[in-house]
Amino acid sequence: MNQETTEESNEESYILVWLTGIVFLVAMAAIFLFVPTEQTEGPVQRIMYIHIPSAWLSFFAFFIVFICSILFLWKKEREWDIYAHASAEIGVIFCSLVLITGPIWAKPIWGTWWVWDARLTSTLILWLIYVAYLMLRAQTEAGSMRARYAAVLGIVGFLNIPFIHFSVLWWRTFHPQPKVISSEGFGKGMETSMLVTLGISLCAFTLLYFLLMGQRIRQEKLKDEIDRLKREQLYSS
Amino acid sequence: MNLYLNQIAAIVWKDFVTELKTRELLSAMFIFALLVILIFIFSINLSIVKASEVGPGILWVAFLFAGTIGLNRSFMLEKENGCLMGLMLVPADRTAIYFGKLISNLIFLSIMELFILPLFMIFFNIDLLSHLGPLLVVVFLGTLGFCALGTLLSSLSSNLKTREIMLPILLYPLLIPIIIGAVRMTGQILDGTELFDMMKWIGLTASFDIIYIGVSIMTIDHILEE
Amino acid sequence: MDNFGFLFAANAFVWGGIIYYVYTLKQRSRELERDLELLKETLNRESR
Amino acid sequence: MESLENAIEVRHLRKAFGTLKAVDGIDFELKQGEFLTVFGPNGAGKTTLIKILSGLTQPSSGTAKVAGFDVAEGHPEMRKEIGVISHSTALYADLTPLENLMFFARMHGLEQPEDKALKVIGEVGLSPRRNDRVRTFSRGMLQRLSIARAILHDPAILFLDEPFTGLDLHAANVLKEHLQRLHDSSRTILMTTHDISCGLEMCDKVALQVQGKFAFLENISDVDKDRFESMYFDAVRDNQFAMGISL
Repeated sequence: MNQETTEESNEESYILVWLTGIVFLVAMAAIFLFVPTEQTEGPVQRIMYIHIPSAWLSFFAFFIVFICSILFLWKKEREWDIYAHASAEIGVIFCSLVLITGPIWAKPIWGTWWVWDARLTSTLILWLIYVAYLMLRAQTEAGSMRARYAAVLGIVGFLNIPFIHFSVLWWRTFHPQPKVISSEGFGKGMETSMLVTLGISLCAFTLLYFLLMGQRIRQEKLKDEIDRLKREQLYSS
Repeated sequence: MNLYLNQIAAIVWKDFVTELKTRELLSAMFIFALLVILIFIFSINLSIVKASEVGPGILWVAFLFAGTIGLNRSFMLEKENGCLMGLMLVPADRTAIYFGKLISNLIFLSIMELFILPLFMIFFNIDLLSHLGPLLVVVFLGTLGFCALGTLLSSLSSNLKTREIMLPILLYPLLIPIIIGAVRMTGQILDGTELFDMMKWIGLTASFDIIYIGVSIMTIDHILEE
Repeated sequence: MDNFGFLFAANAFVWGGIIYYVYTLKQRSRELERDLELLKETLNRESR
Repeated sequence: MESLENAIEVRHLRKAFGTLKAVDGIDFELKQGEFLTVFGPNGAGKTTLIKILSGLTQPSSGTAKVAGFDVAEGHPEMRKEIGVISHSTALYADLTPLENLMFFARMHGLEQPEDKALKVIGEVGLSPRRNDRVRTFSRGMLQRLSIARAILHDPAILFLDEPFTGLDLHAANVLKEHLQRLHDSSRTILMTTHDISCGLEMCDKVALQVQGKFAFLENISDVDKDRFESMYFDAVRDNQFAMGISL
């Protein structure tokens, strides 16, 4: 509506696009040129630099869903509903990528596509929760009911994560822990060059998240605007 | 406070009177649970696997599926004729409605489970009687978690067009911790483990129950709004 | 250590996925913008 | 008792979500014992108005005071003062009228729920069938029973949302009689309806709601019935035209 602000935000989004692009190029260079090949796992270990950032991005996105859901139930403003929706969608997409790259990494290392590893299993459950969230959104009419229900599910779903984590961890405790992402946290037994590369890649994915969020939010607002104009047109005629 | 408890009691009483007249819910849940167990018996070879190893899982799958039917049915009663709206118009706190439905769901499920357990004992040739105390504790903890979350989500899904499908899709992923915990604990009890030796599982399920009852109290206002 | 294929597959999925998502986003945005312009035009014409 | 003089007081009431506006700036007040009929086409936001006033949903902005309570606070005490009748009966189909009303009496925290239930069942003339299942009842009987449910706790304010929908002539007459009796016992009544003759017959004030706003609000003595009718049909036609395009 306001010409000036849209132009300003356009400029900002261009900066973000370029920044994201450049950081991604740097990350690519680091992953494929700079970082040395891991001794035992070979080149396939380079999957880590996209696998972990994807996982980080989806967890972060789900966390944002949680925060926005709380804010929505508190303030009842459509804004927060849009943010939660956009974040959930992006989260599910990157969660899917984690679930795809996980088995591809597991096959050459552990010899099977899928092991009921605690982390992979938790991710699968998380994916199911947020796919259900999106299904709930898709099946209800736009309006305050959909927003409220989705917000409740966004809160309930995120609070489930610690339970999933512990139950799945205790459920299967005997399988081999992957060496690079050991349960003691990132970095144990990792070289500095690997950590740096991972860091750059994490940055790139985080920037990508904000870029996608911006697009997705803008889209929802456009949709709202179209709805408003349609109604206006109907009543004015 | 007295009125609050009275209202909860009234909801439970109403569900019981309805059930005594129609006899639809308990019989449906019981038969369904029985069928689930039978299908599992046919689909696994009990001469290869040990009954006490697969038994707990089958038992809980039966409880879970039958319980879902119960939840769906329980909120369909409230949606028919707009009764839920009627409930929201009485001077009752929304949490009283939640607790009323939670308790009646819990009681119906528990009755169904009490009928299923002896059959389970016979079919799988497992001695439950010697571990009855701990077993009931575990069954109660699991069922409470199921009902706490299930009541919240079925009150939500009852307003959807596709409620029968959406309830399990929403509910099951969230229930996985409870399922894992309950199956593990039941298995360990059948192996003769004492309750004290599985405190971490009991802690997990108990805190699941408490947290989800708490979350439901905080969010039910937003679900029970027209 | 001949597992370049897996590395390639994983990368293909991730980049393919991201690019496809961005593409659909753009497509959808463009559609919405076109709808919006159309609506604004008709509204303007009517009010005149 | 100062606050009770205005049984309902609505100021700049709005209910909107995103770009959807169901109620868009309504102002009115209703003294104790007054009867307001709100006419309006489908989708004008009449039901939403009643839902806000009876505490079923929250307003986005503005205030509404019902029996001295702010509806936004959602105080359960407020619901002791109101009774709602809508096209959904809010009765459990597998229970008998007596059980239904005893249940609602207990939910209202009334003393001697059984006596109260029997009394109102008598008032709506359903005593002979008090022990039959509600499922077997006709639409007219259901509506009578839902009147009984709504007046069970002797509310000072009644909301009726399209009470005549789906009633045959006889049942509609019975409902009108009841409404007249309730009105005579100085209850505040707010009713929404499509039915112009039924609606104009009993009320003290008339409102016309279109697109979430009150296009018209007058005392019945100032209303020219013929002019009102043509105005109403203009509103309905415009609205249907608008809805037709959107579908």
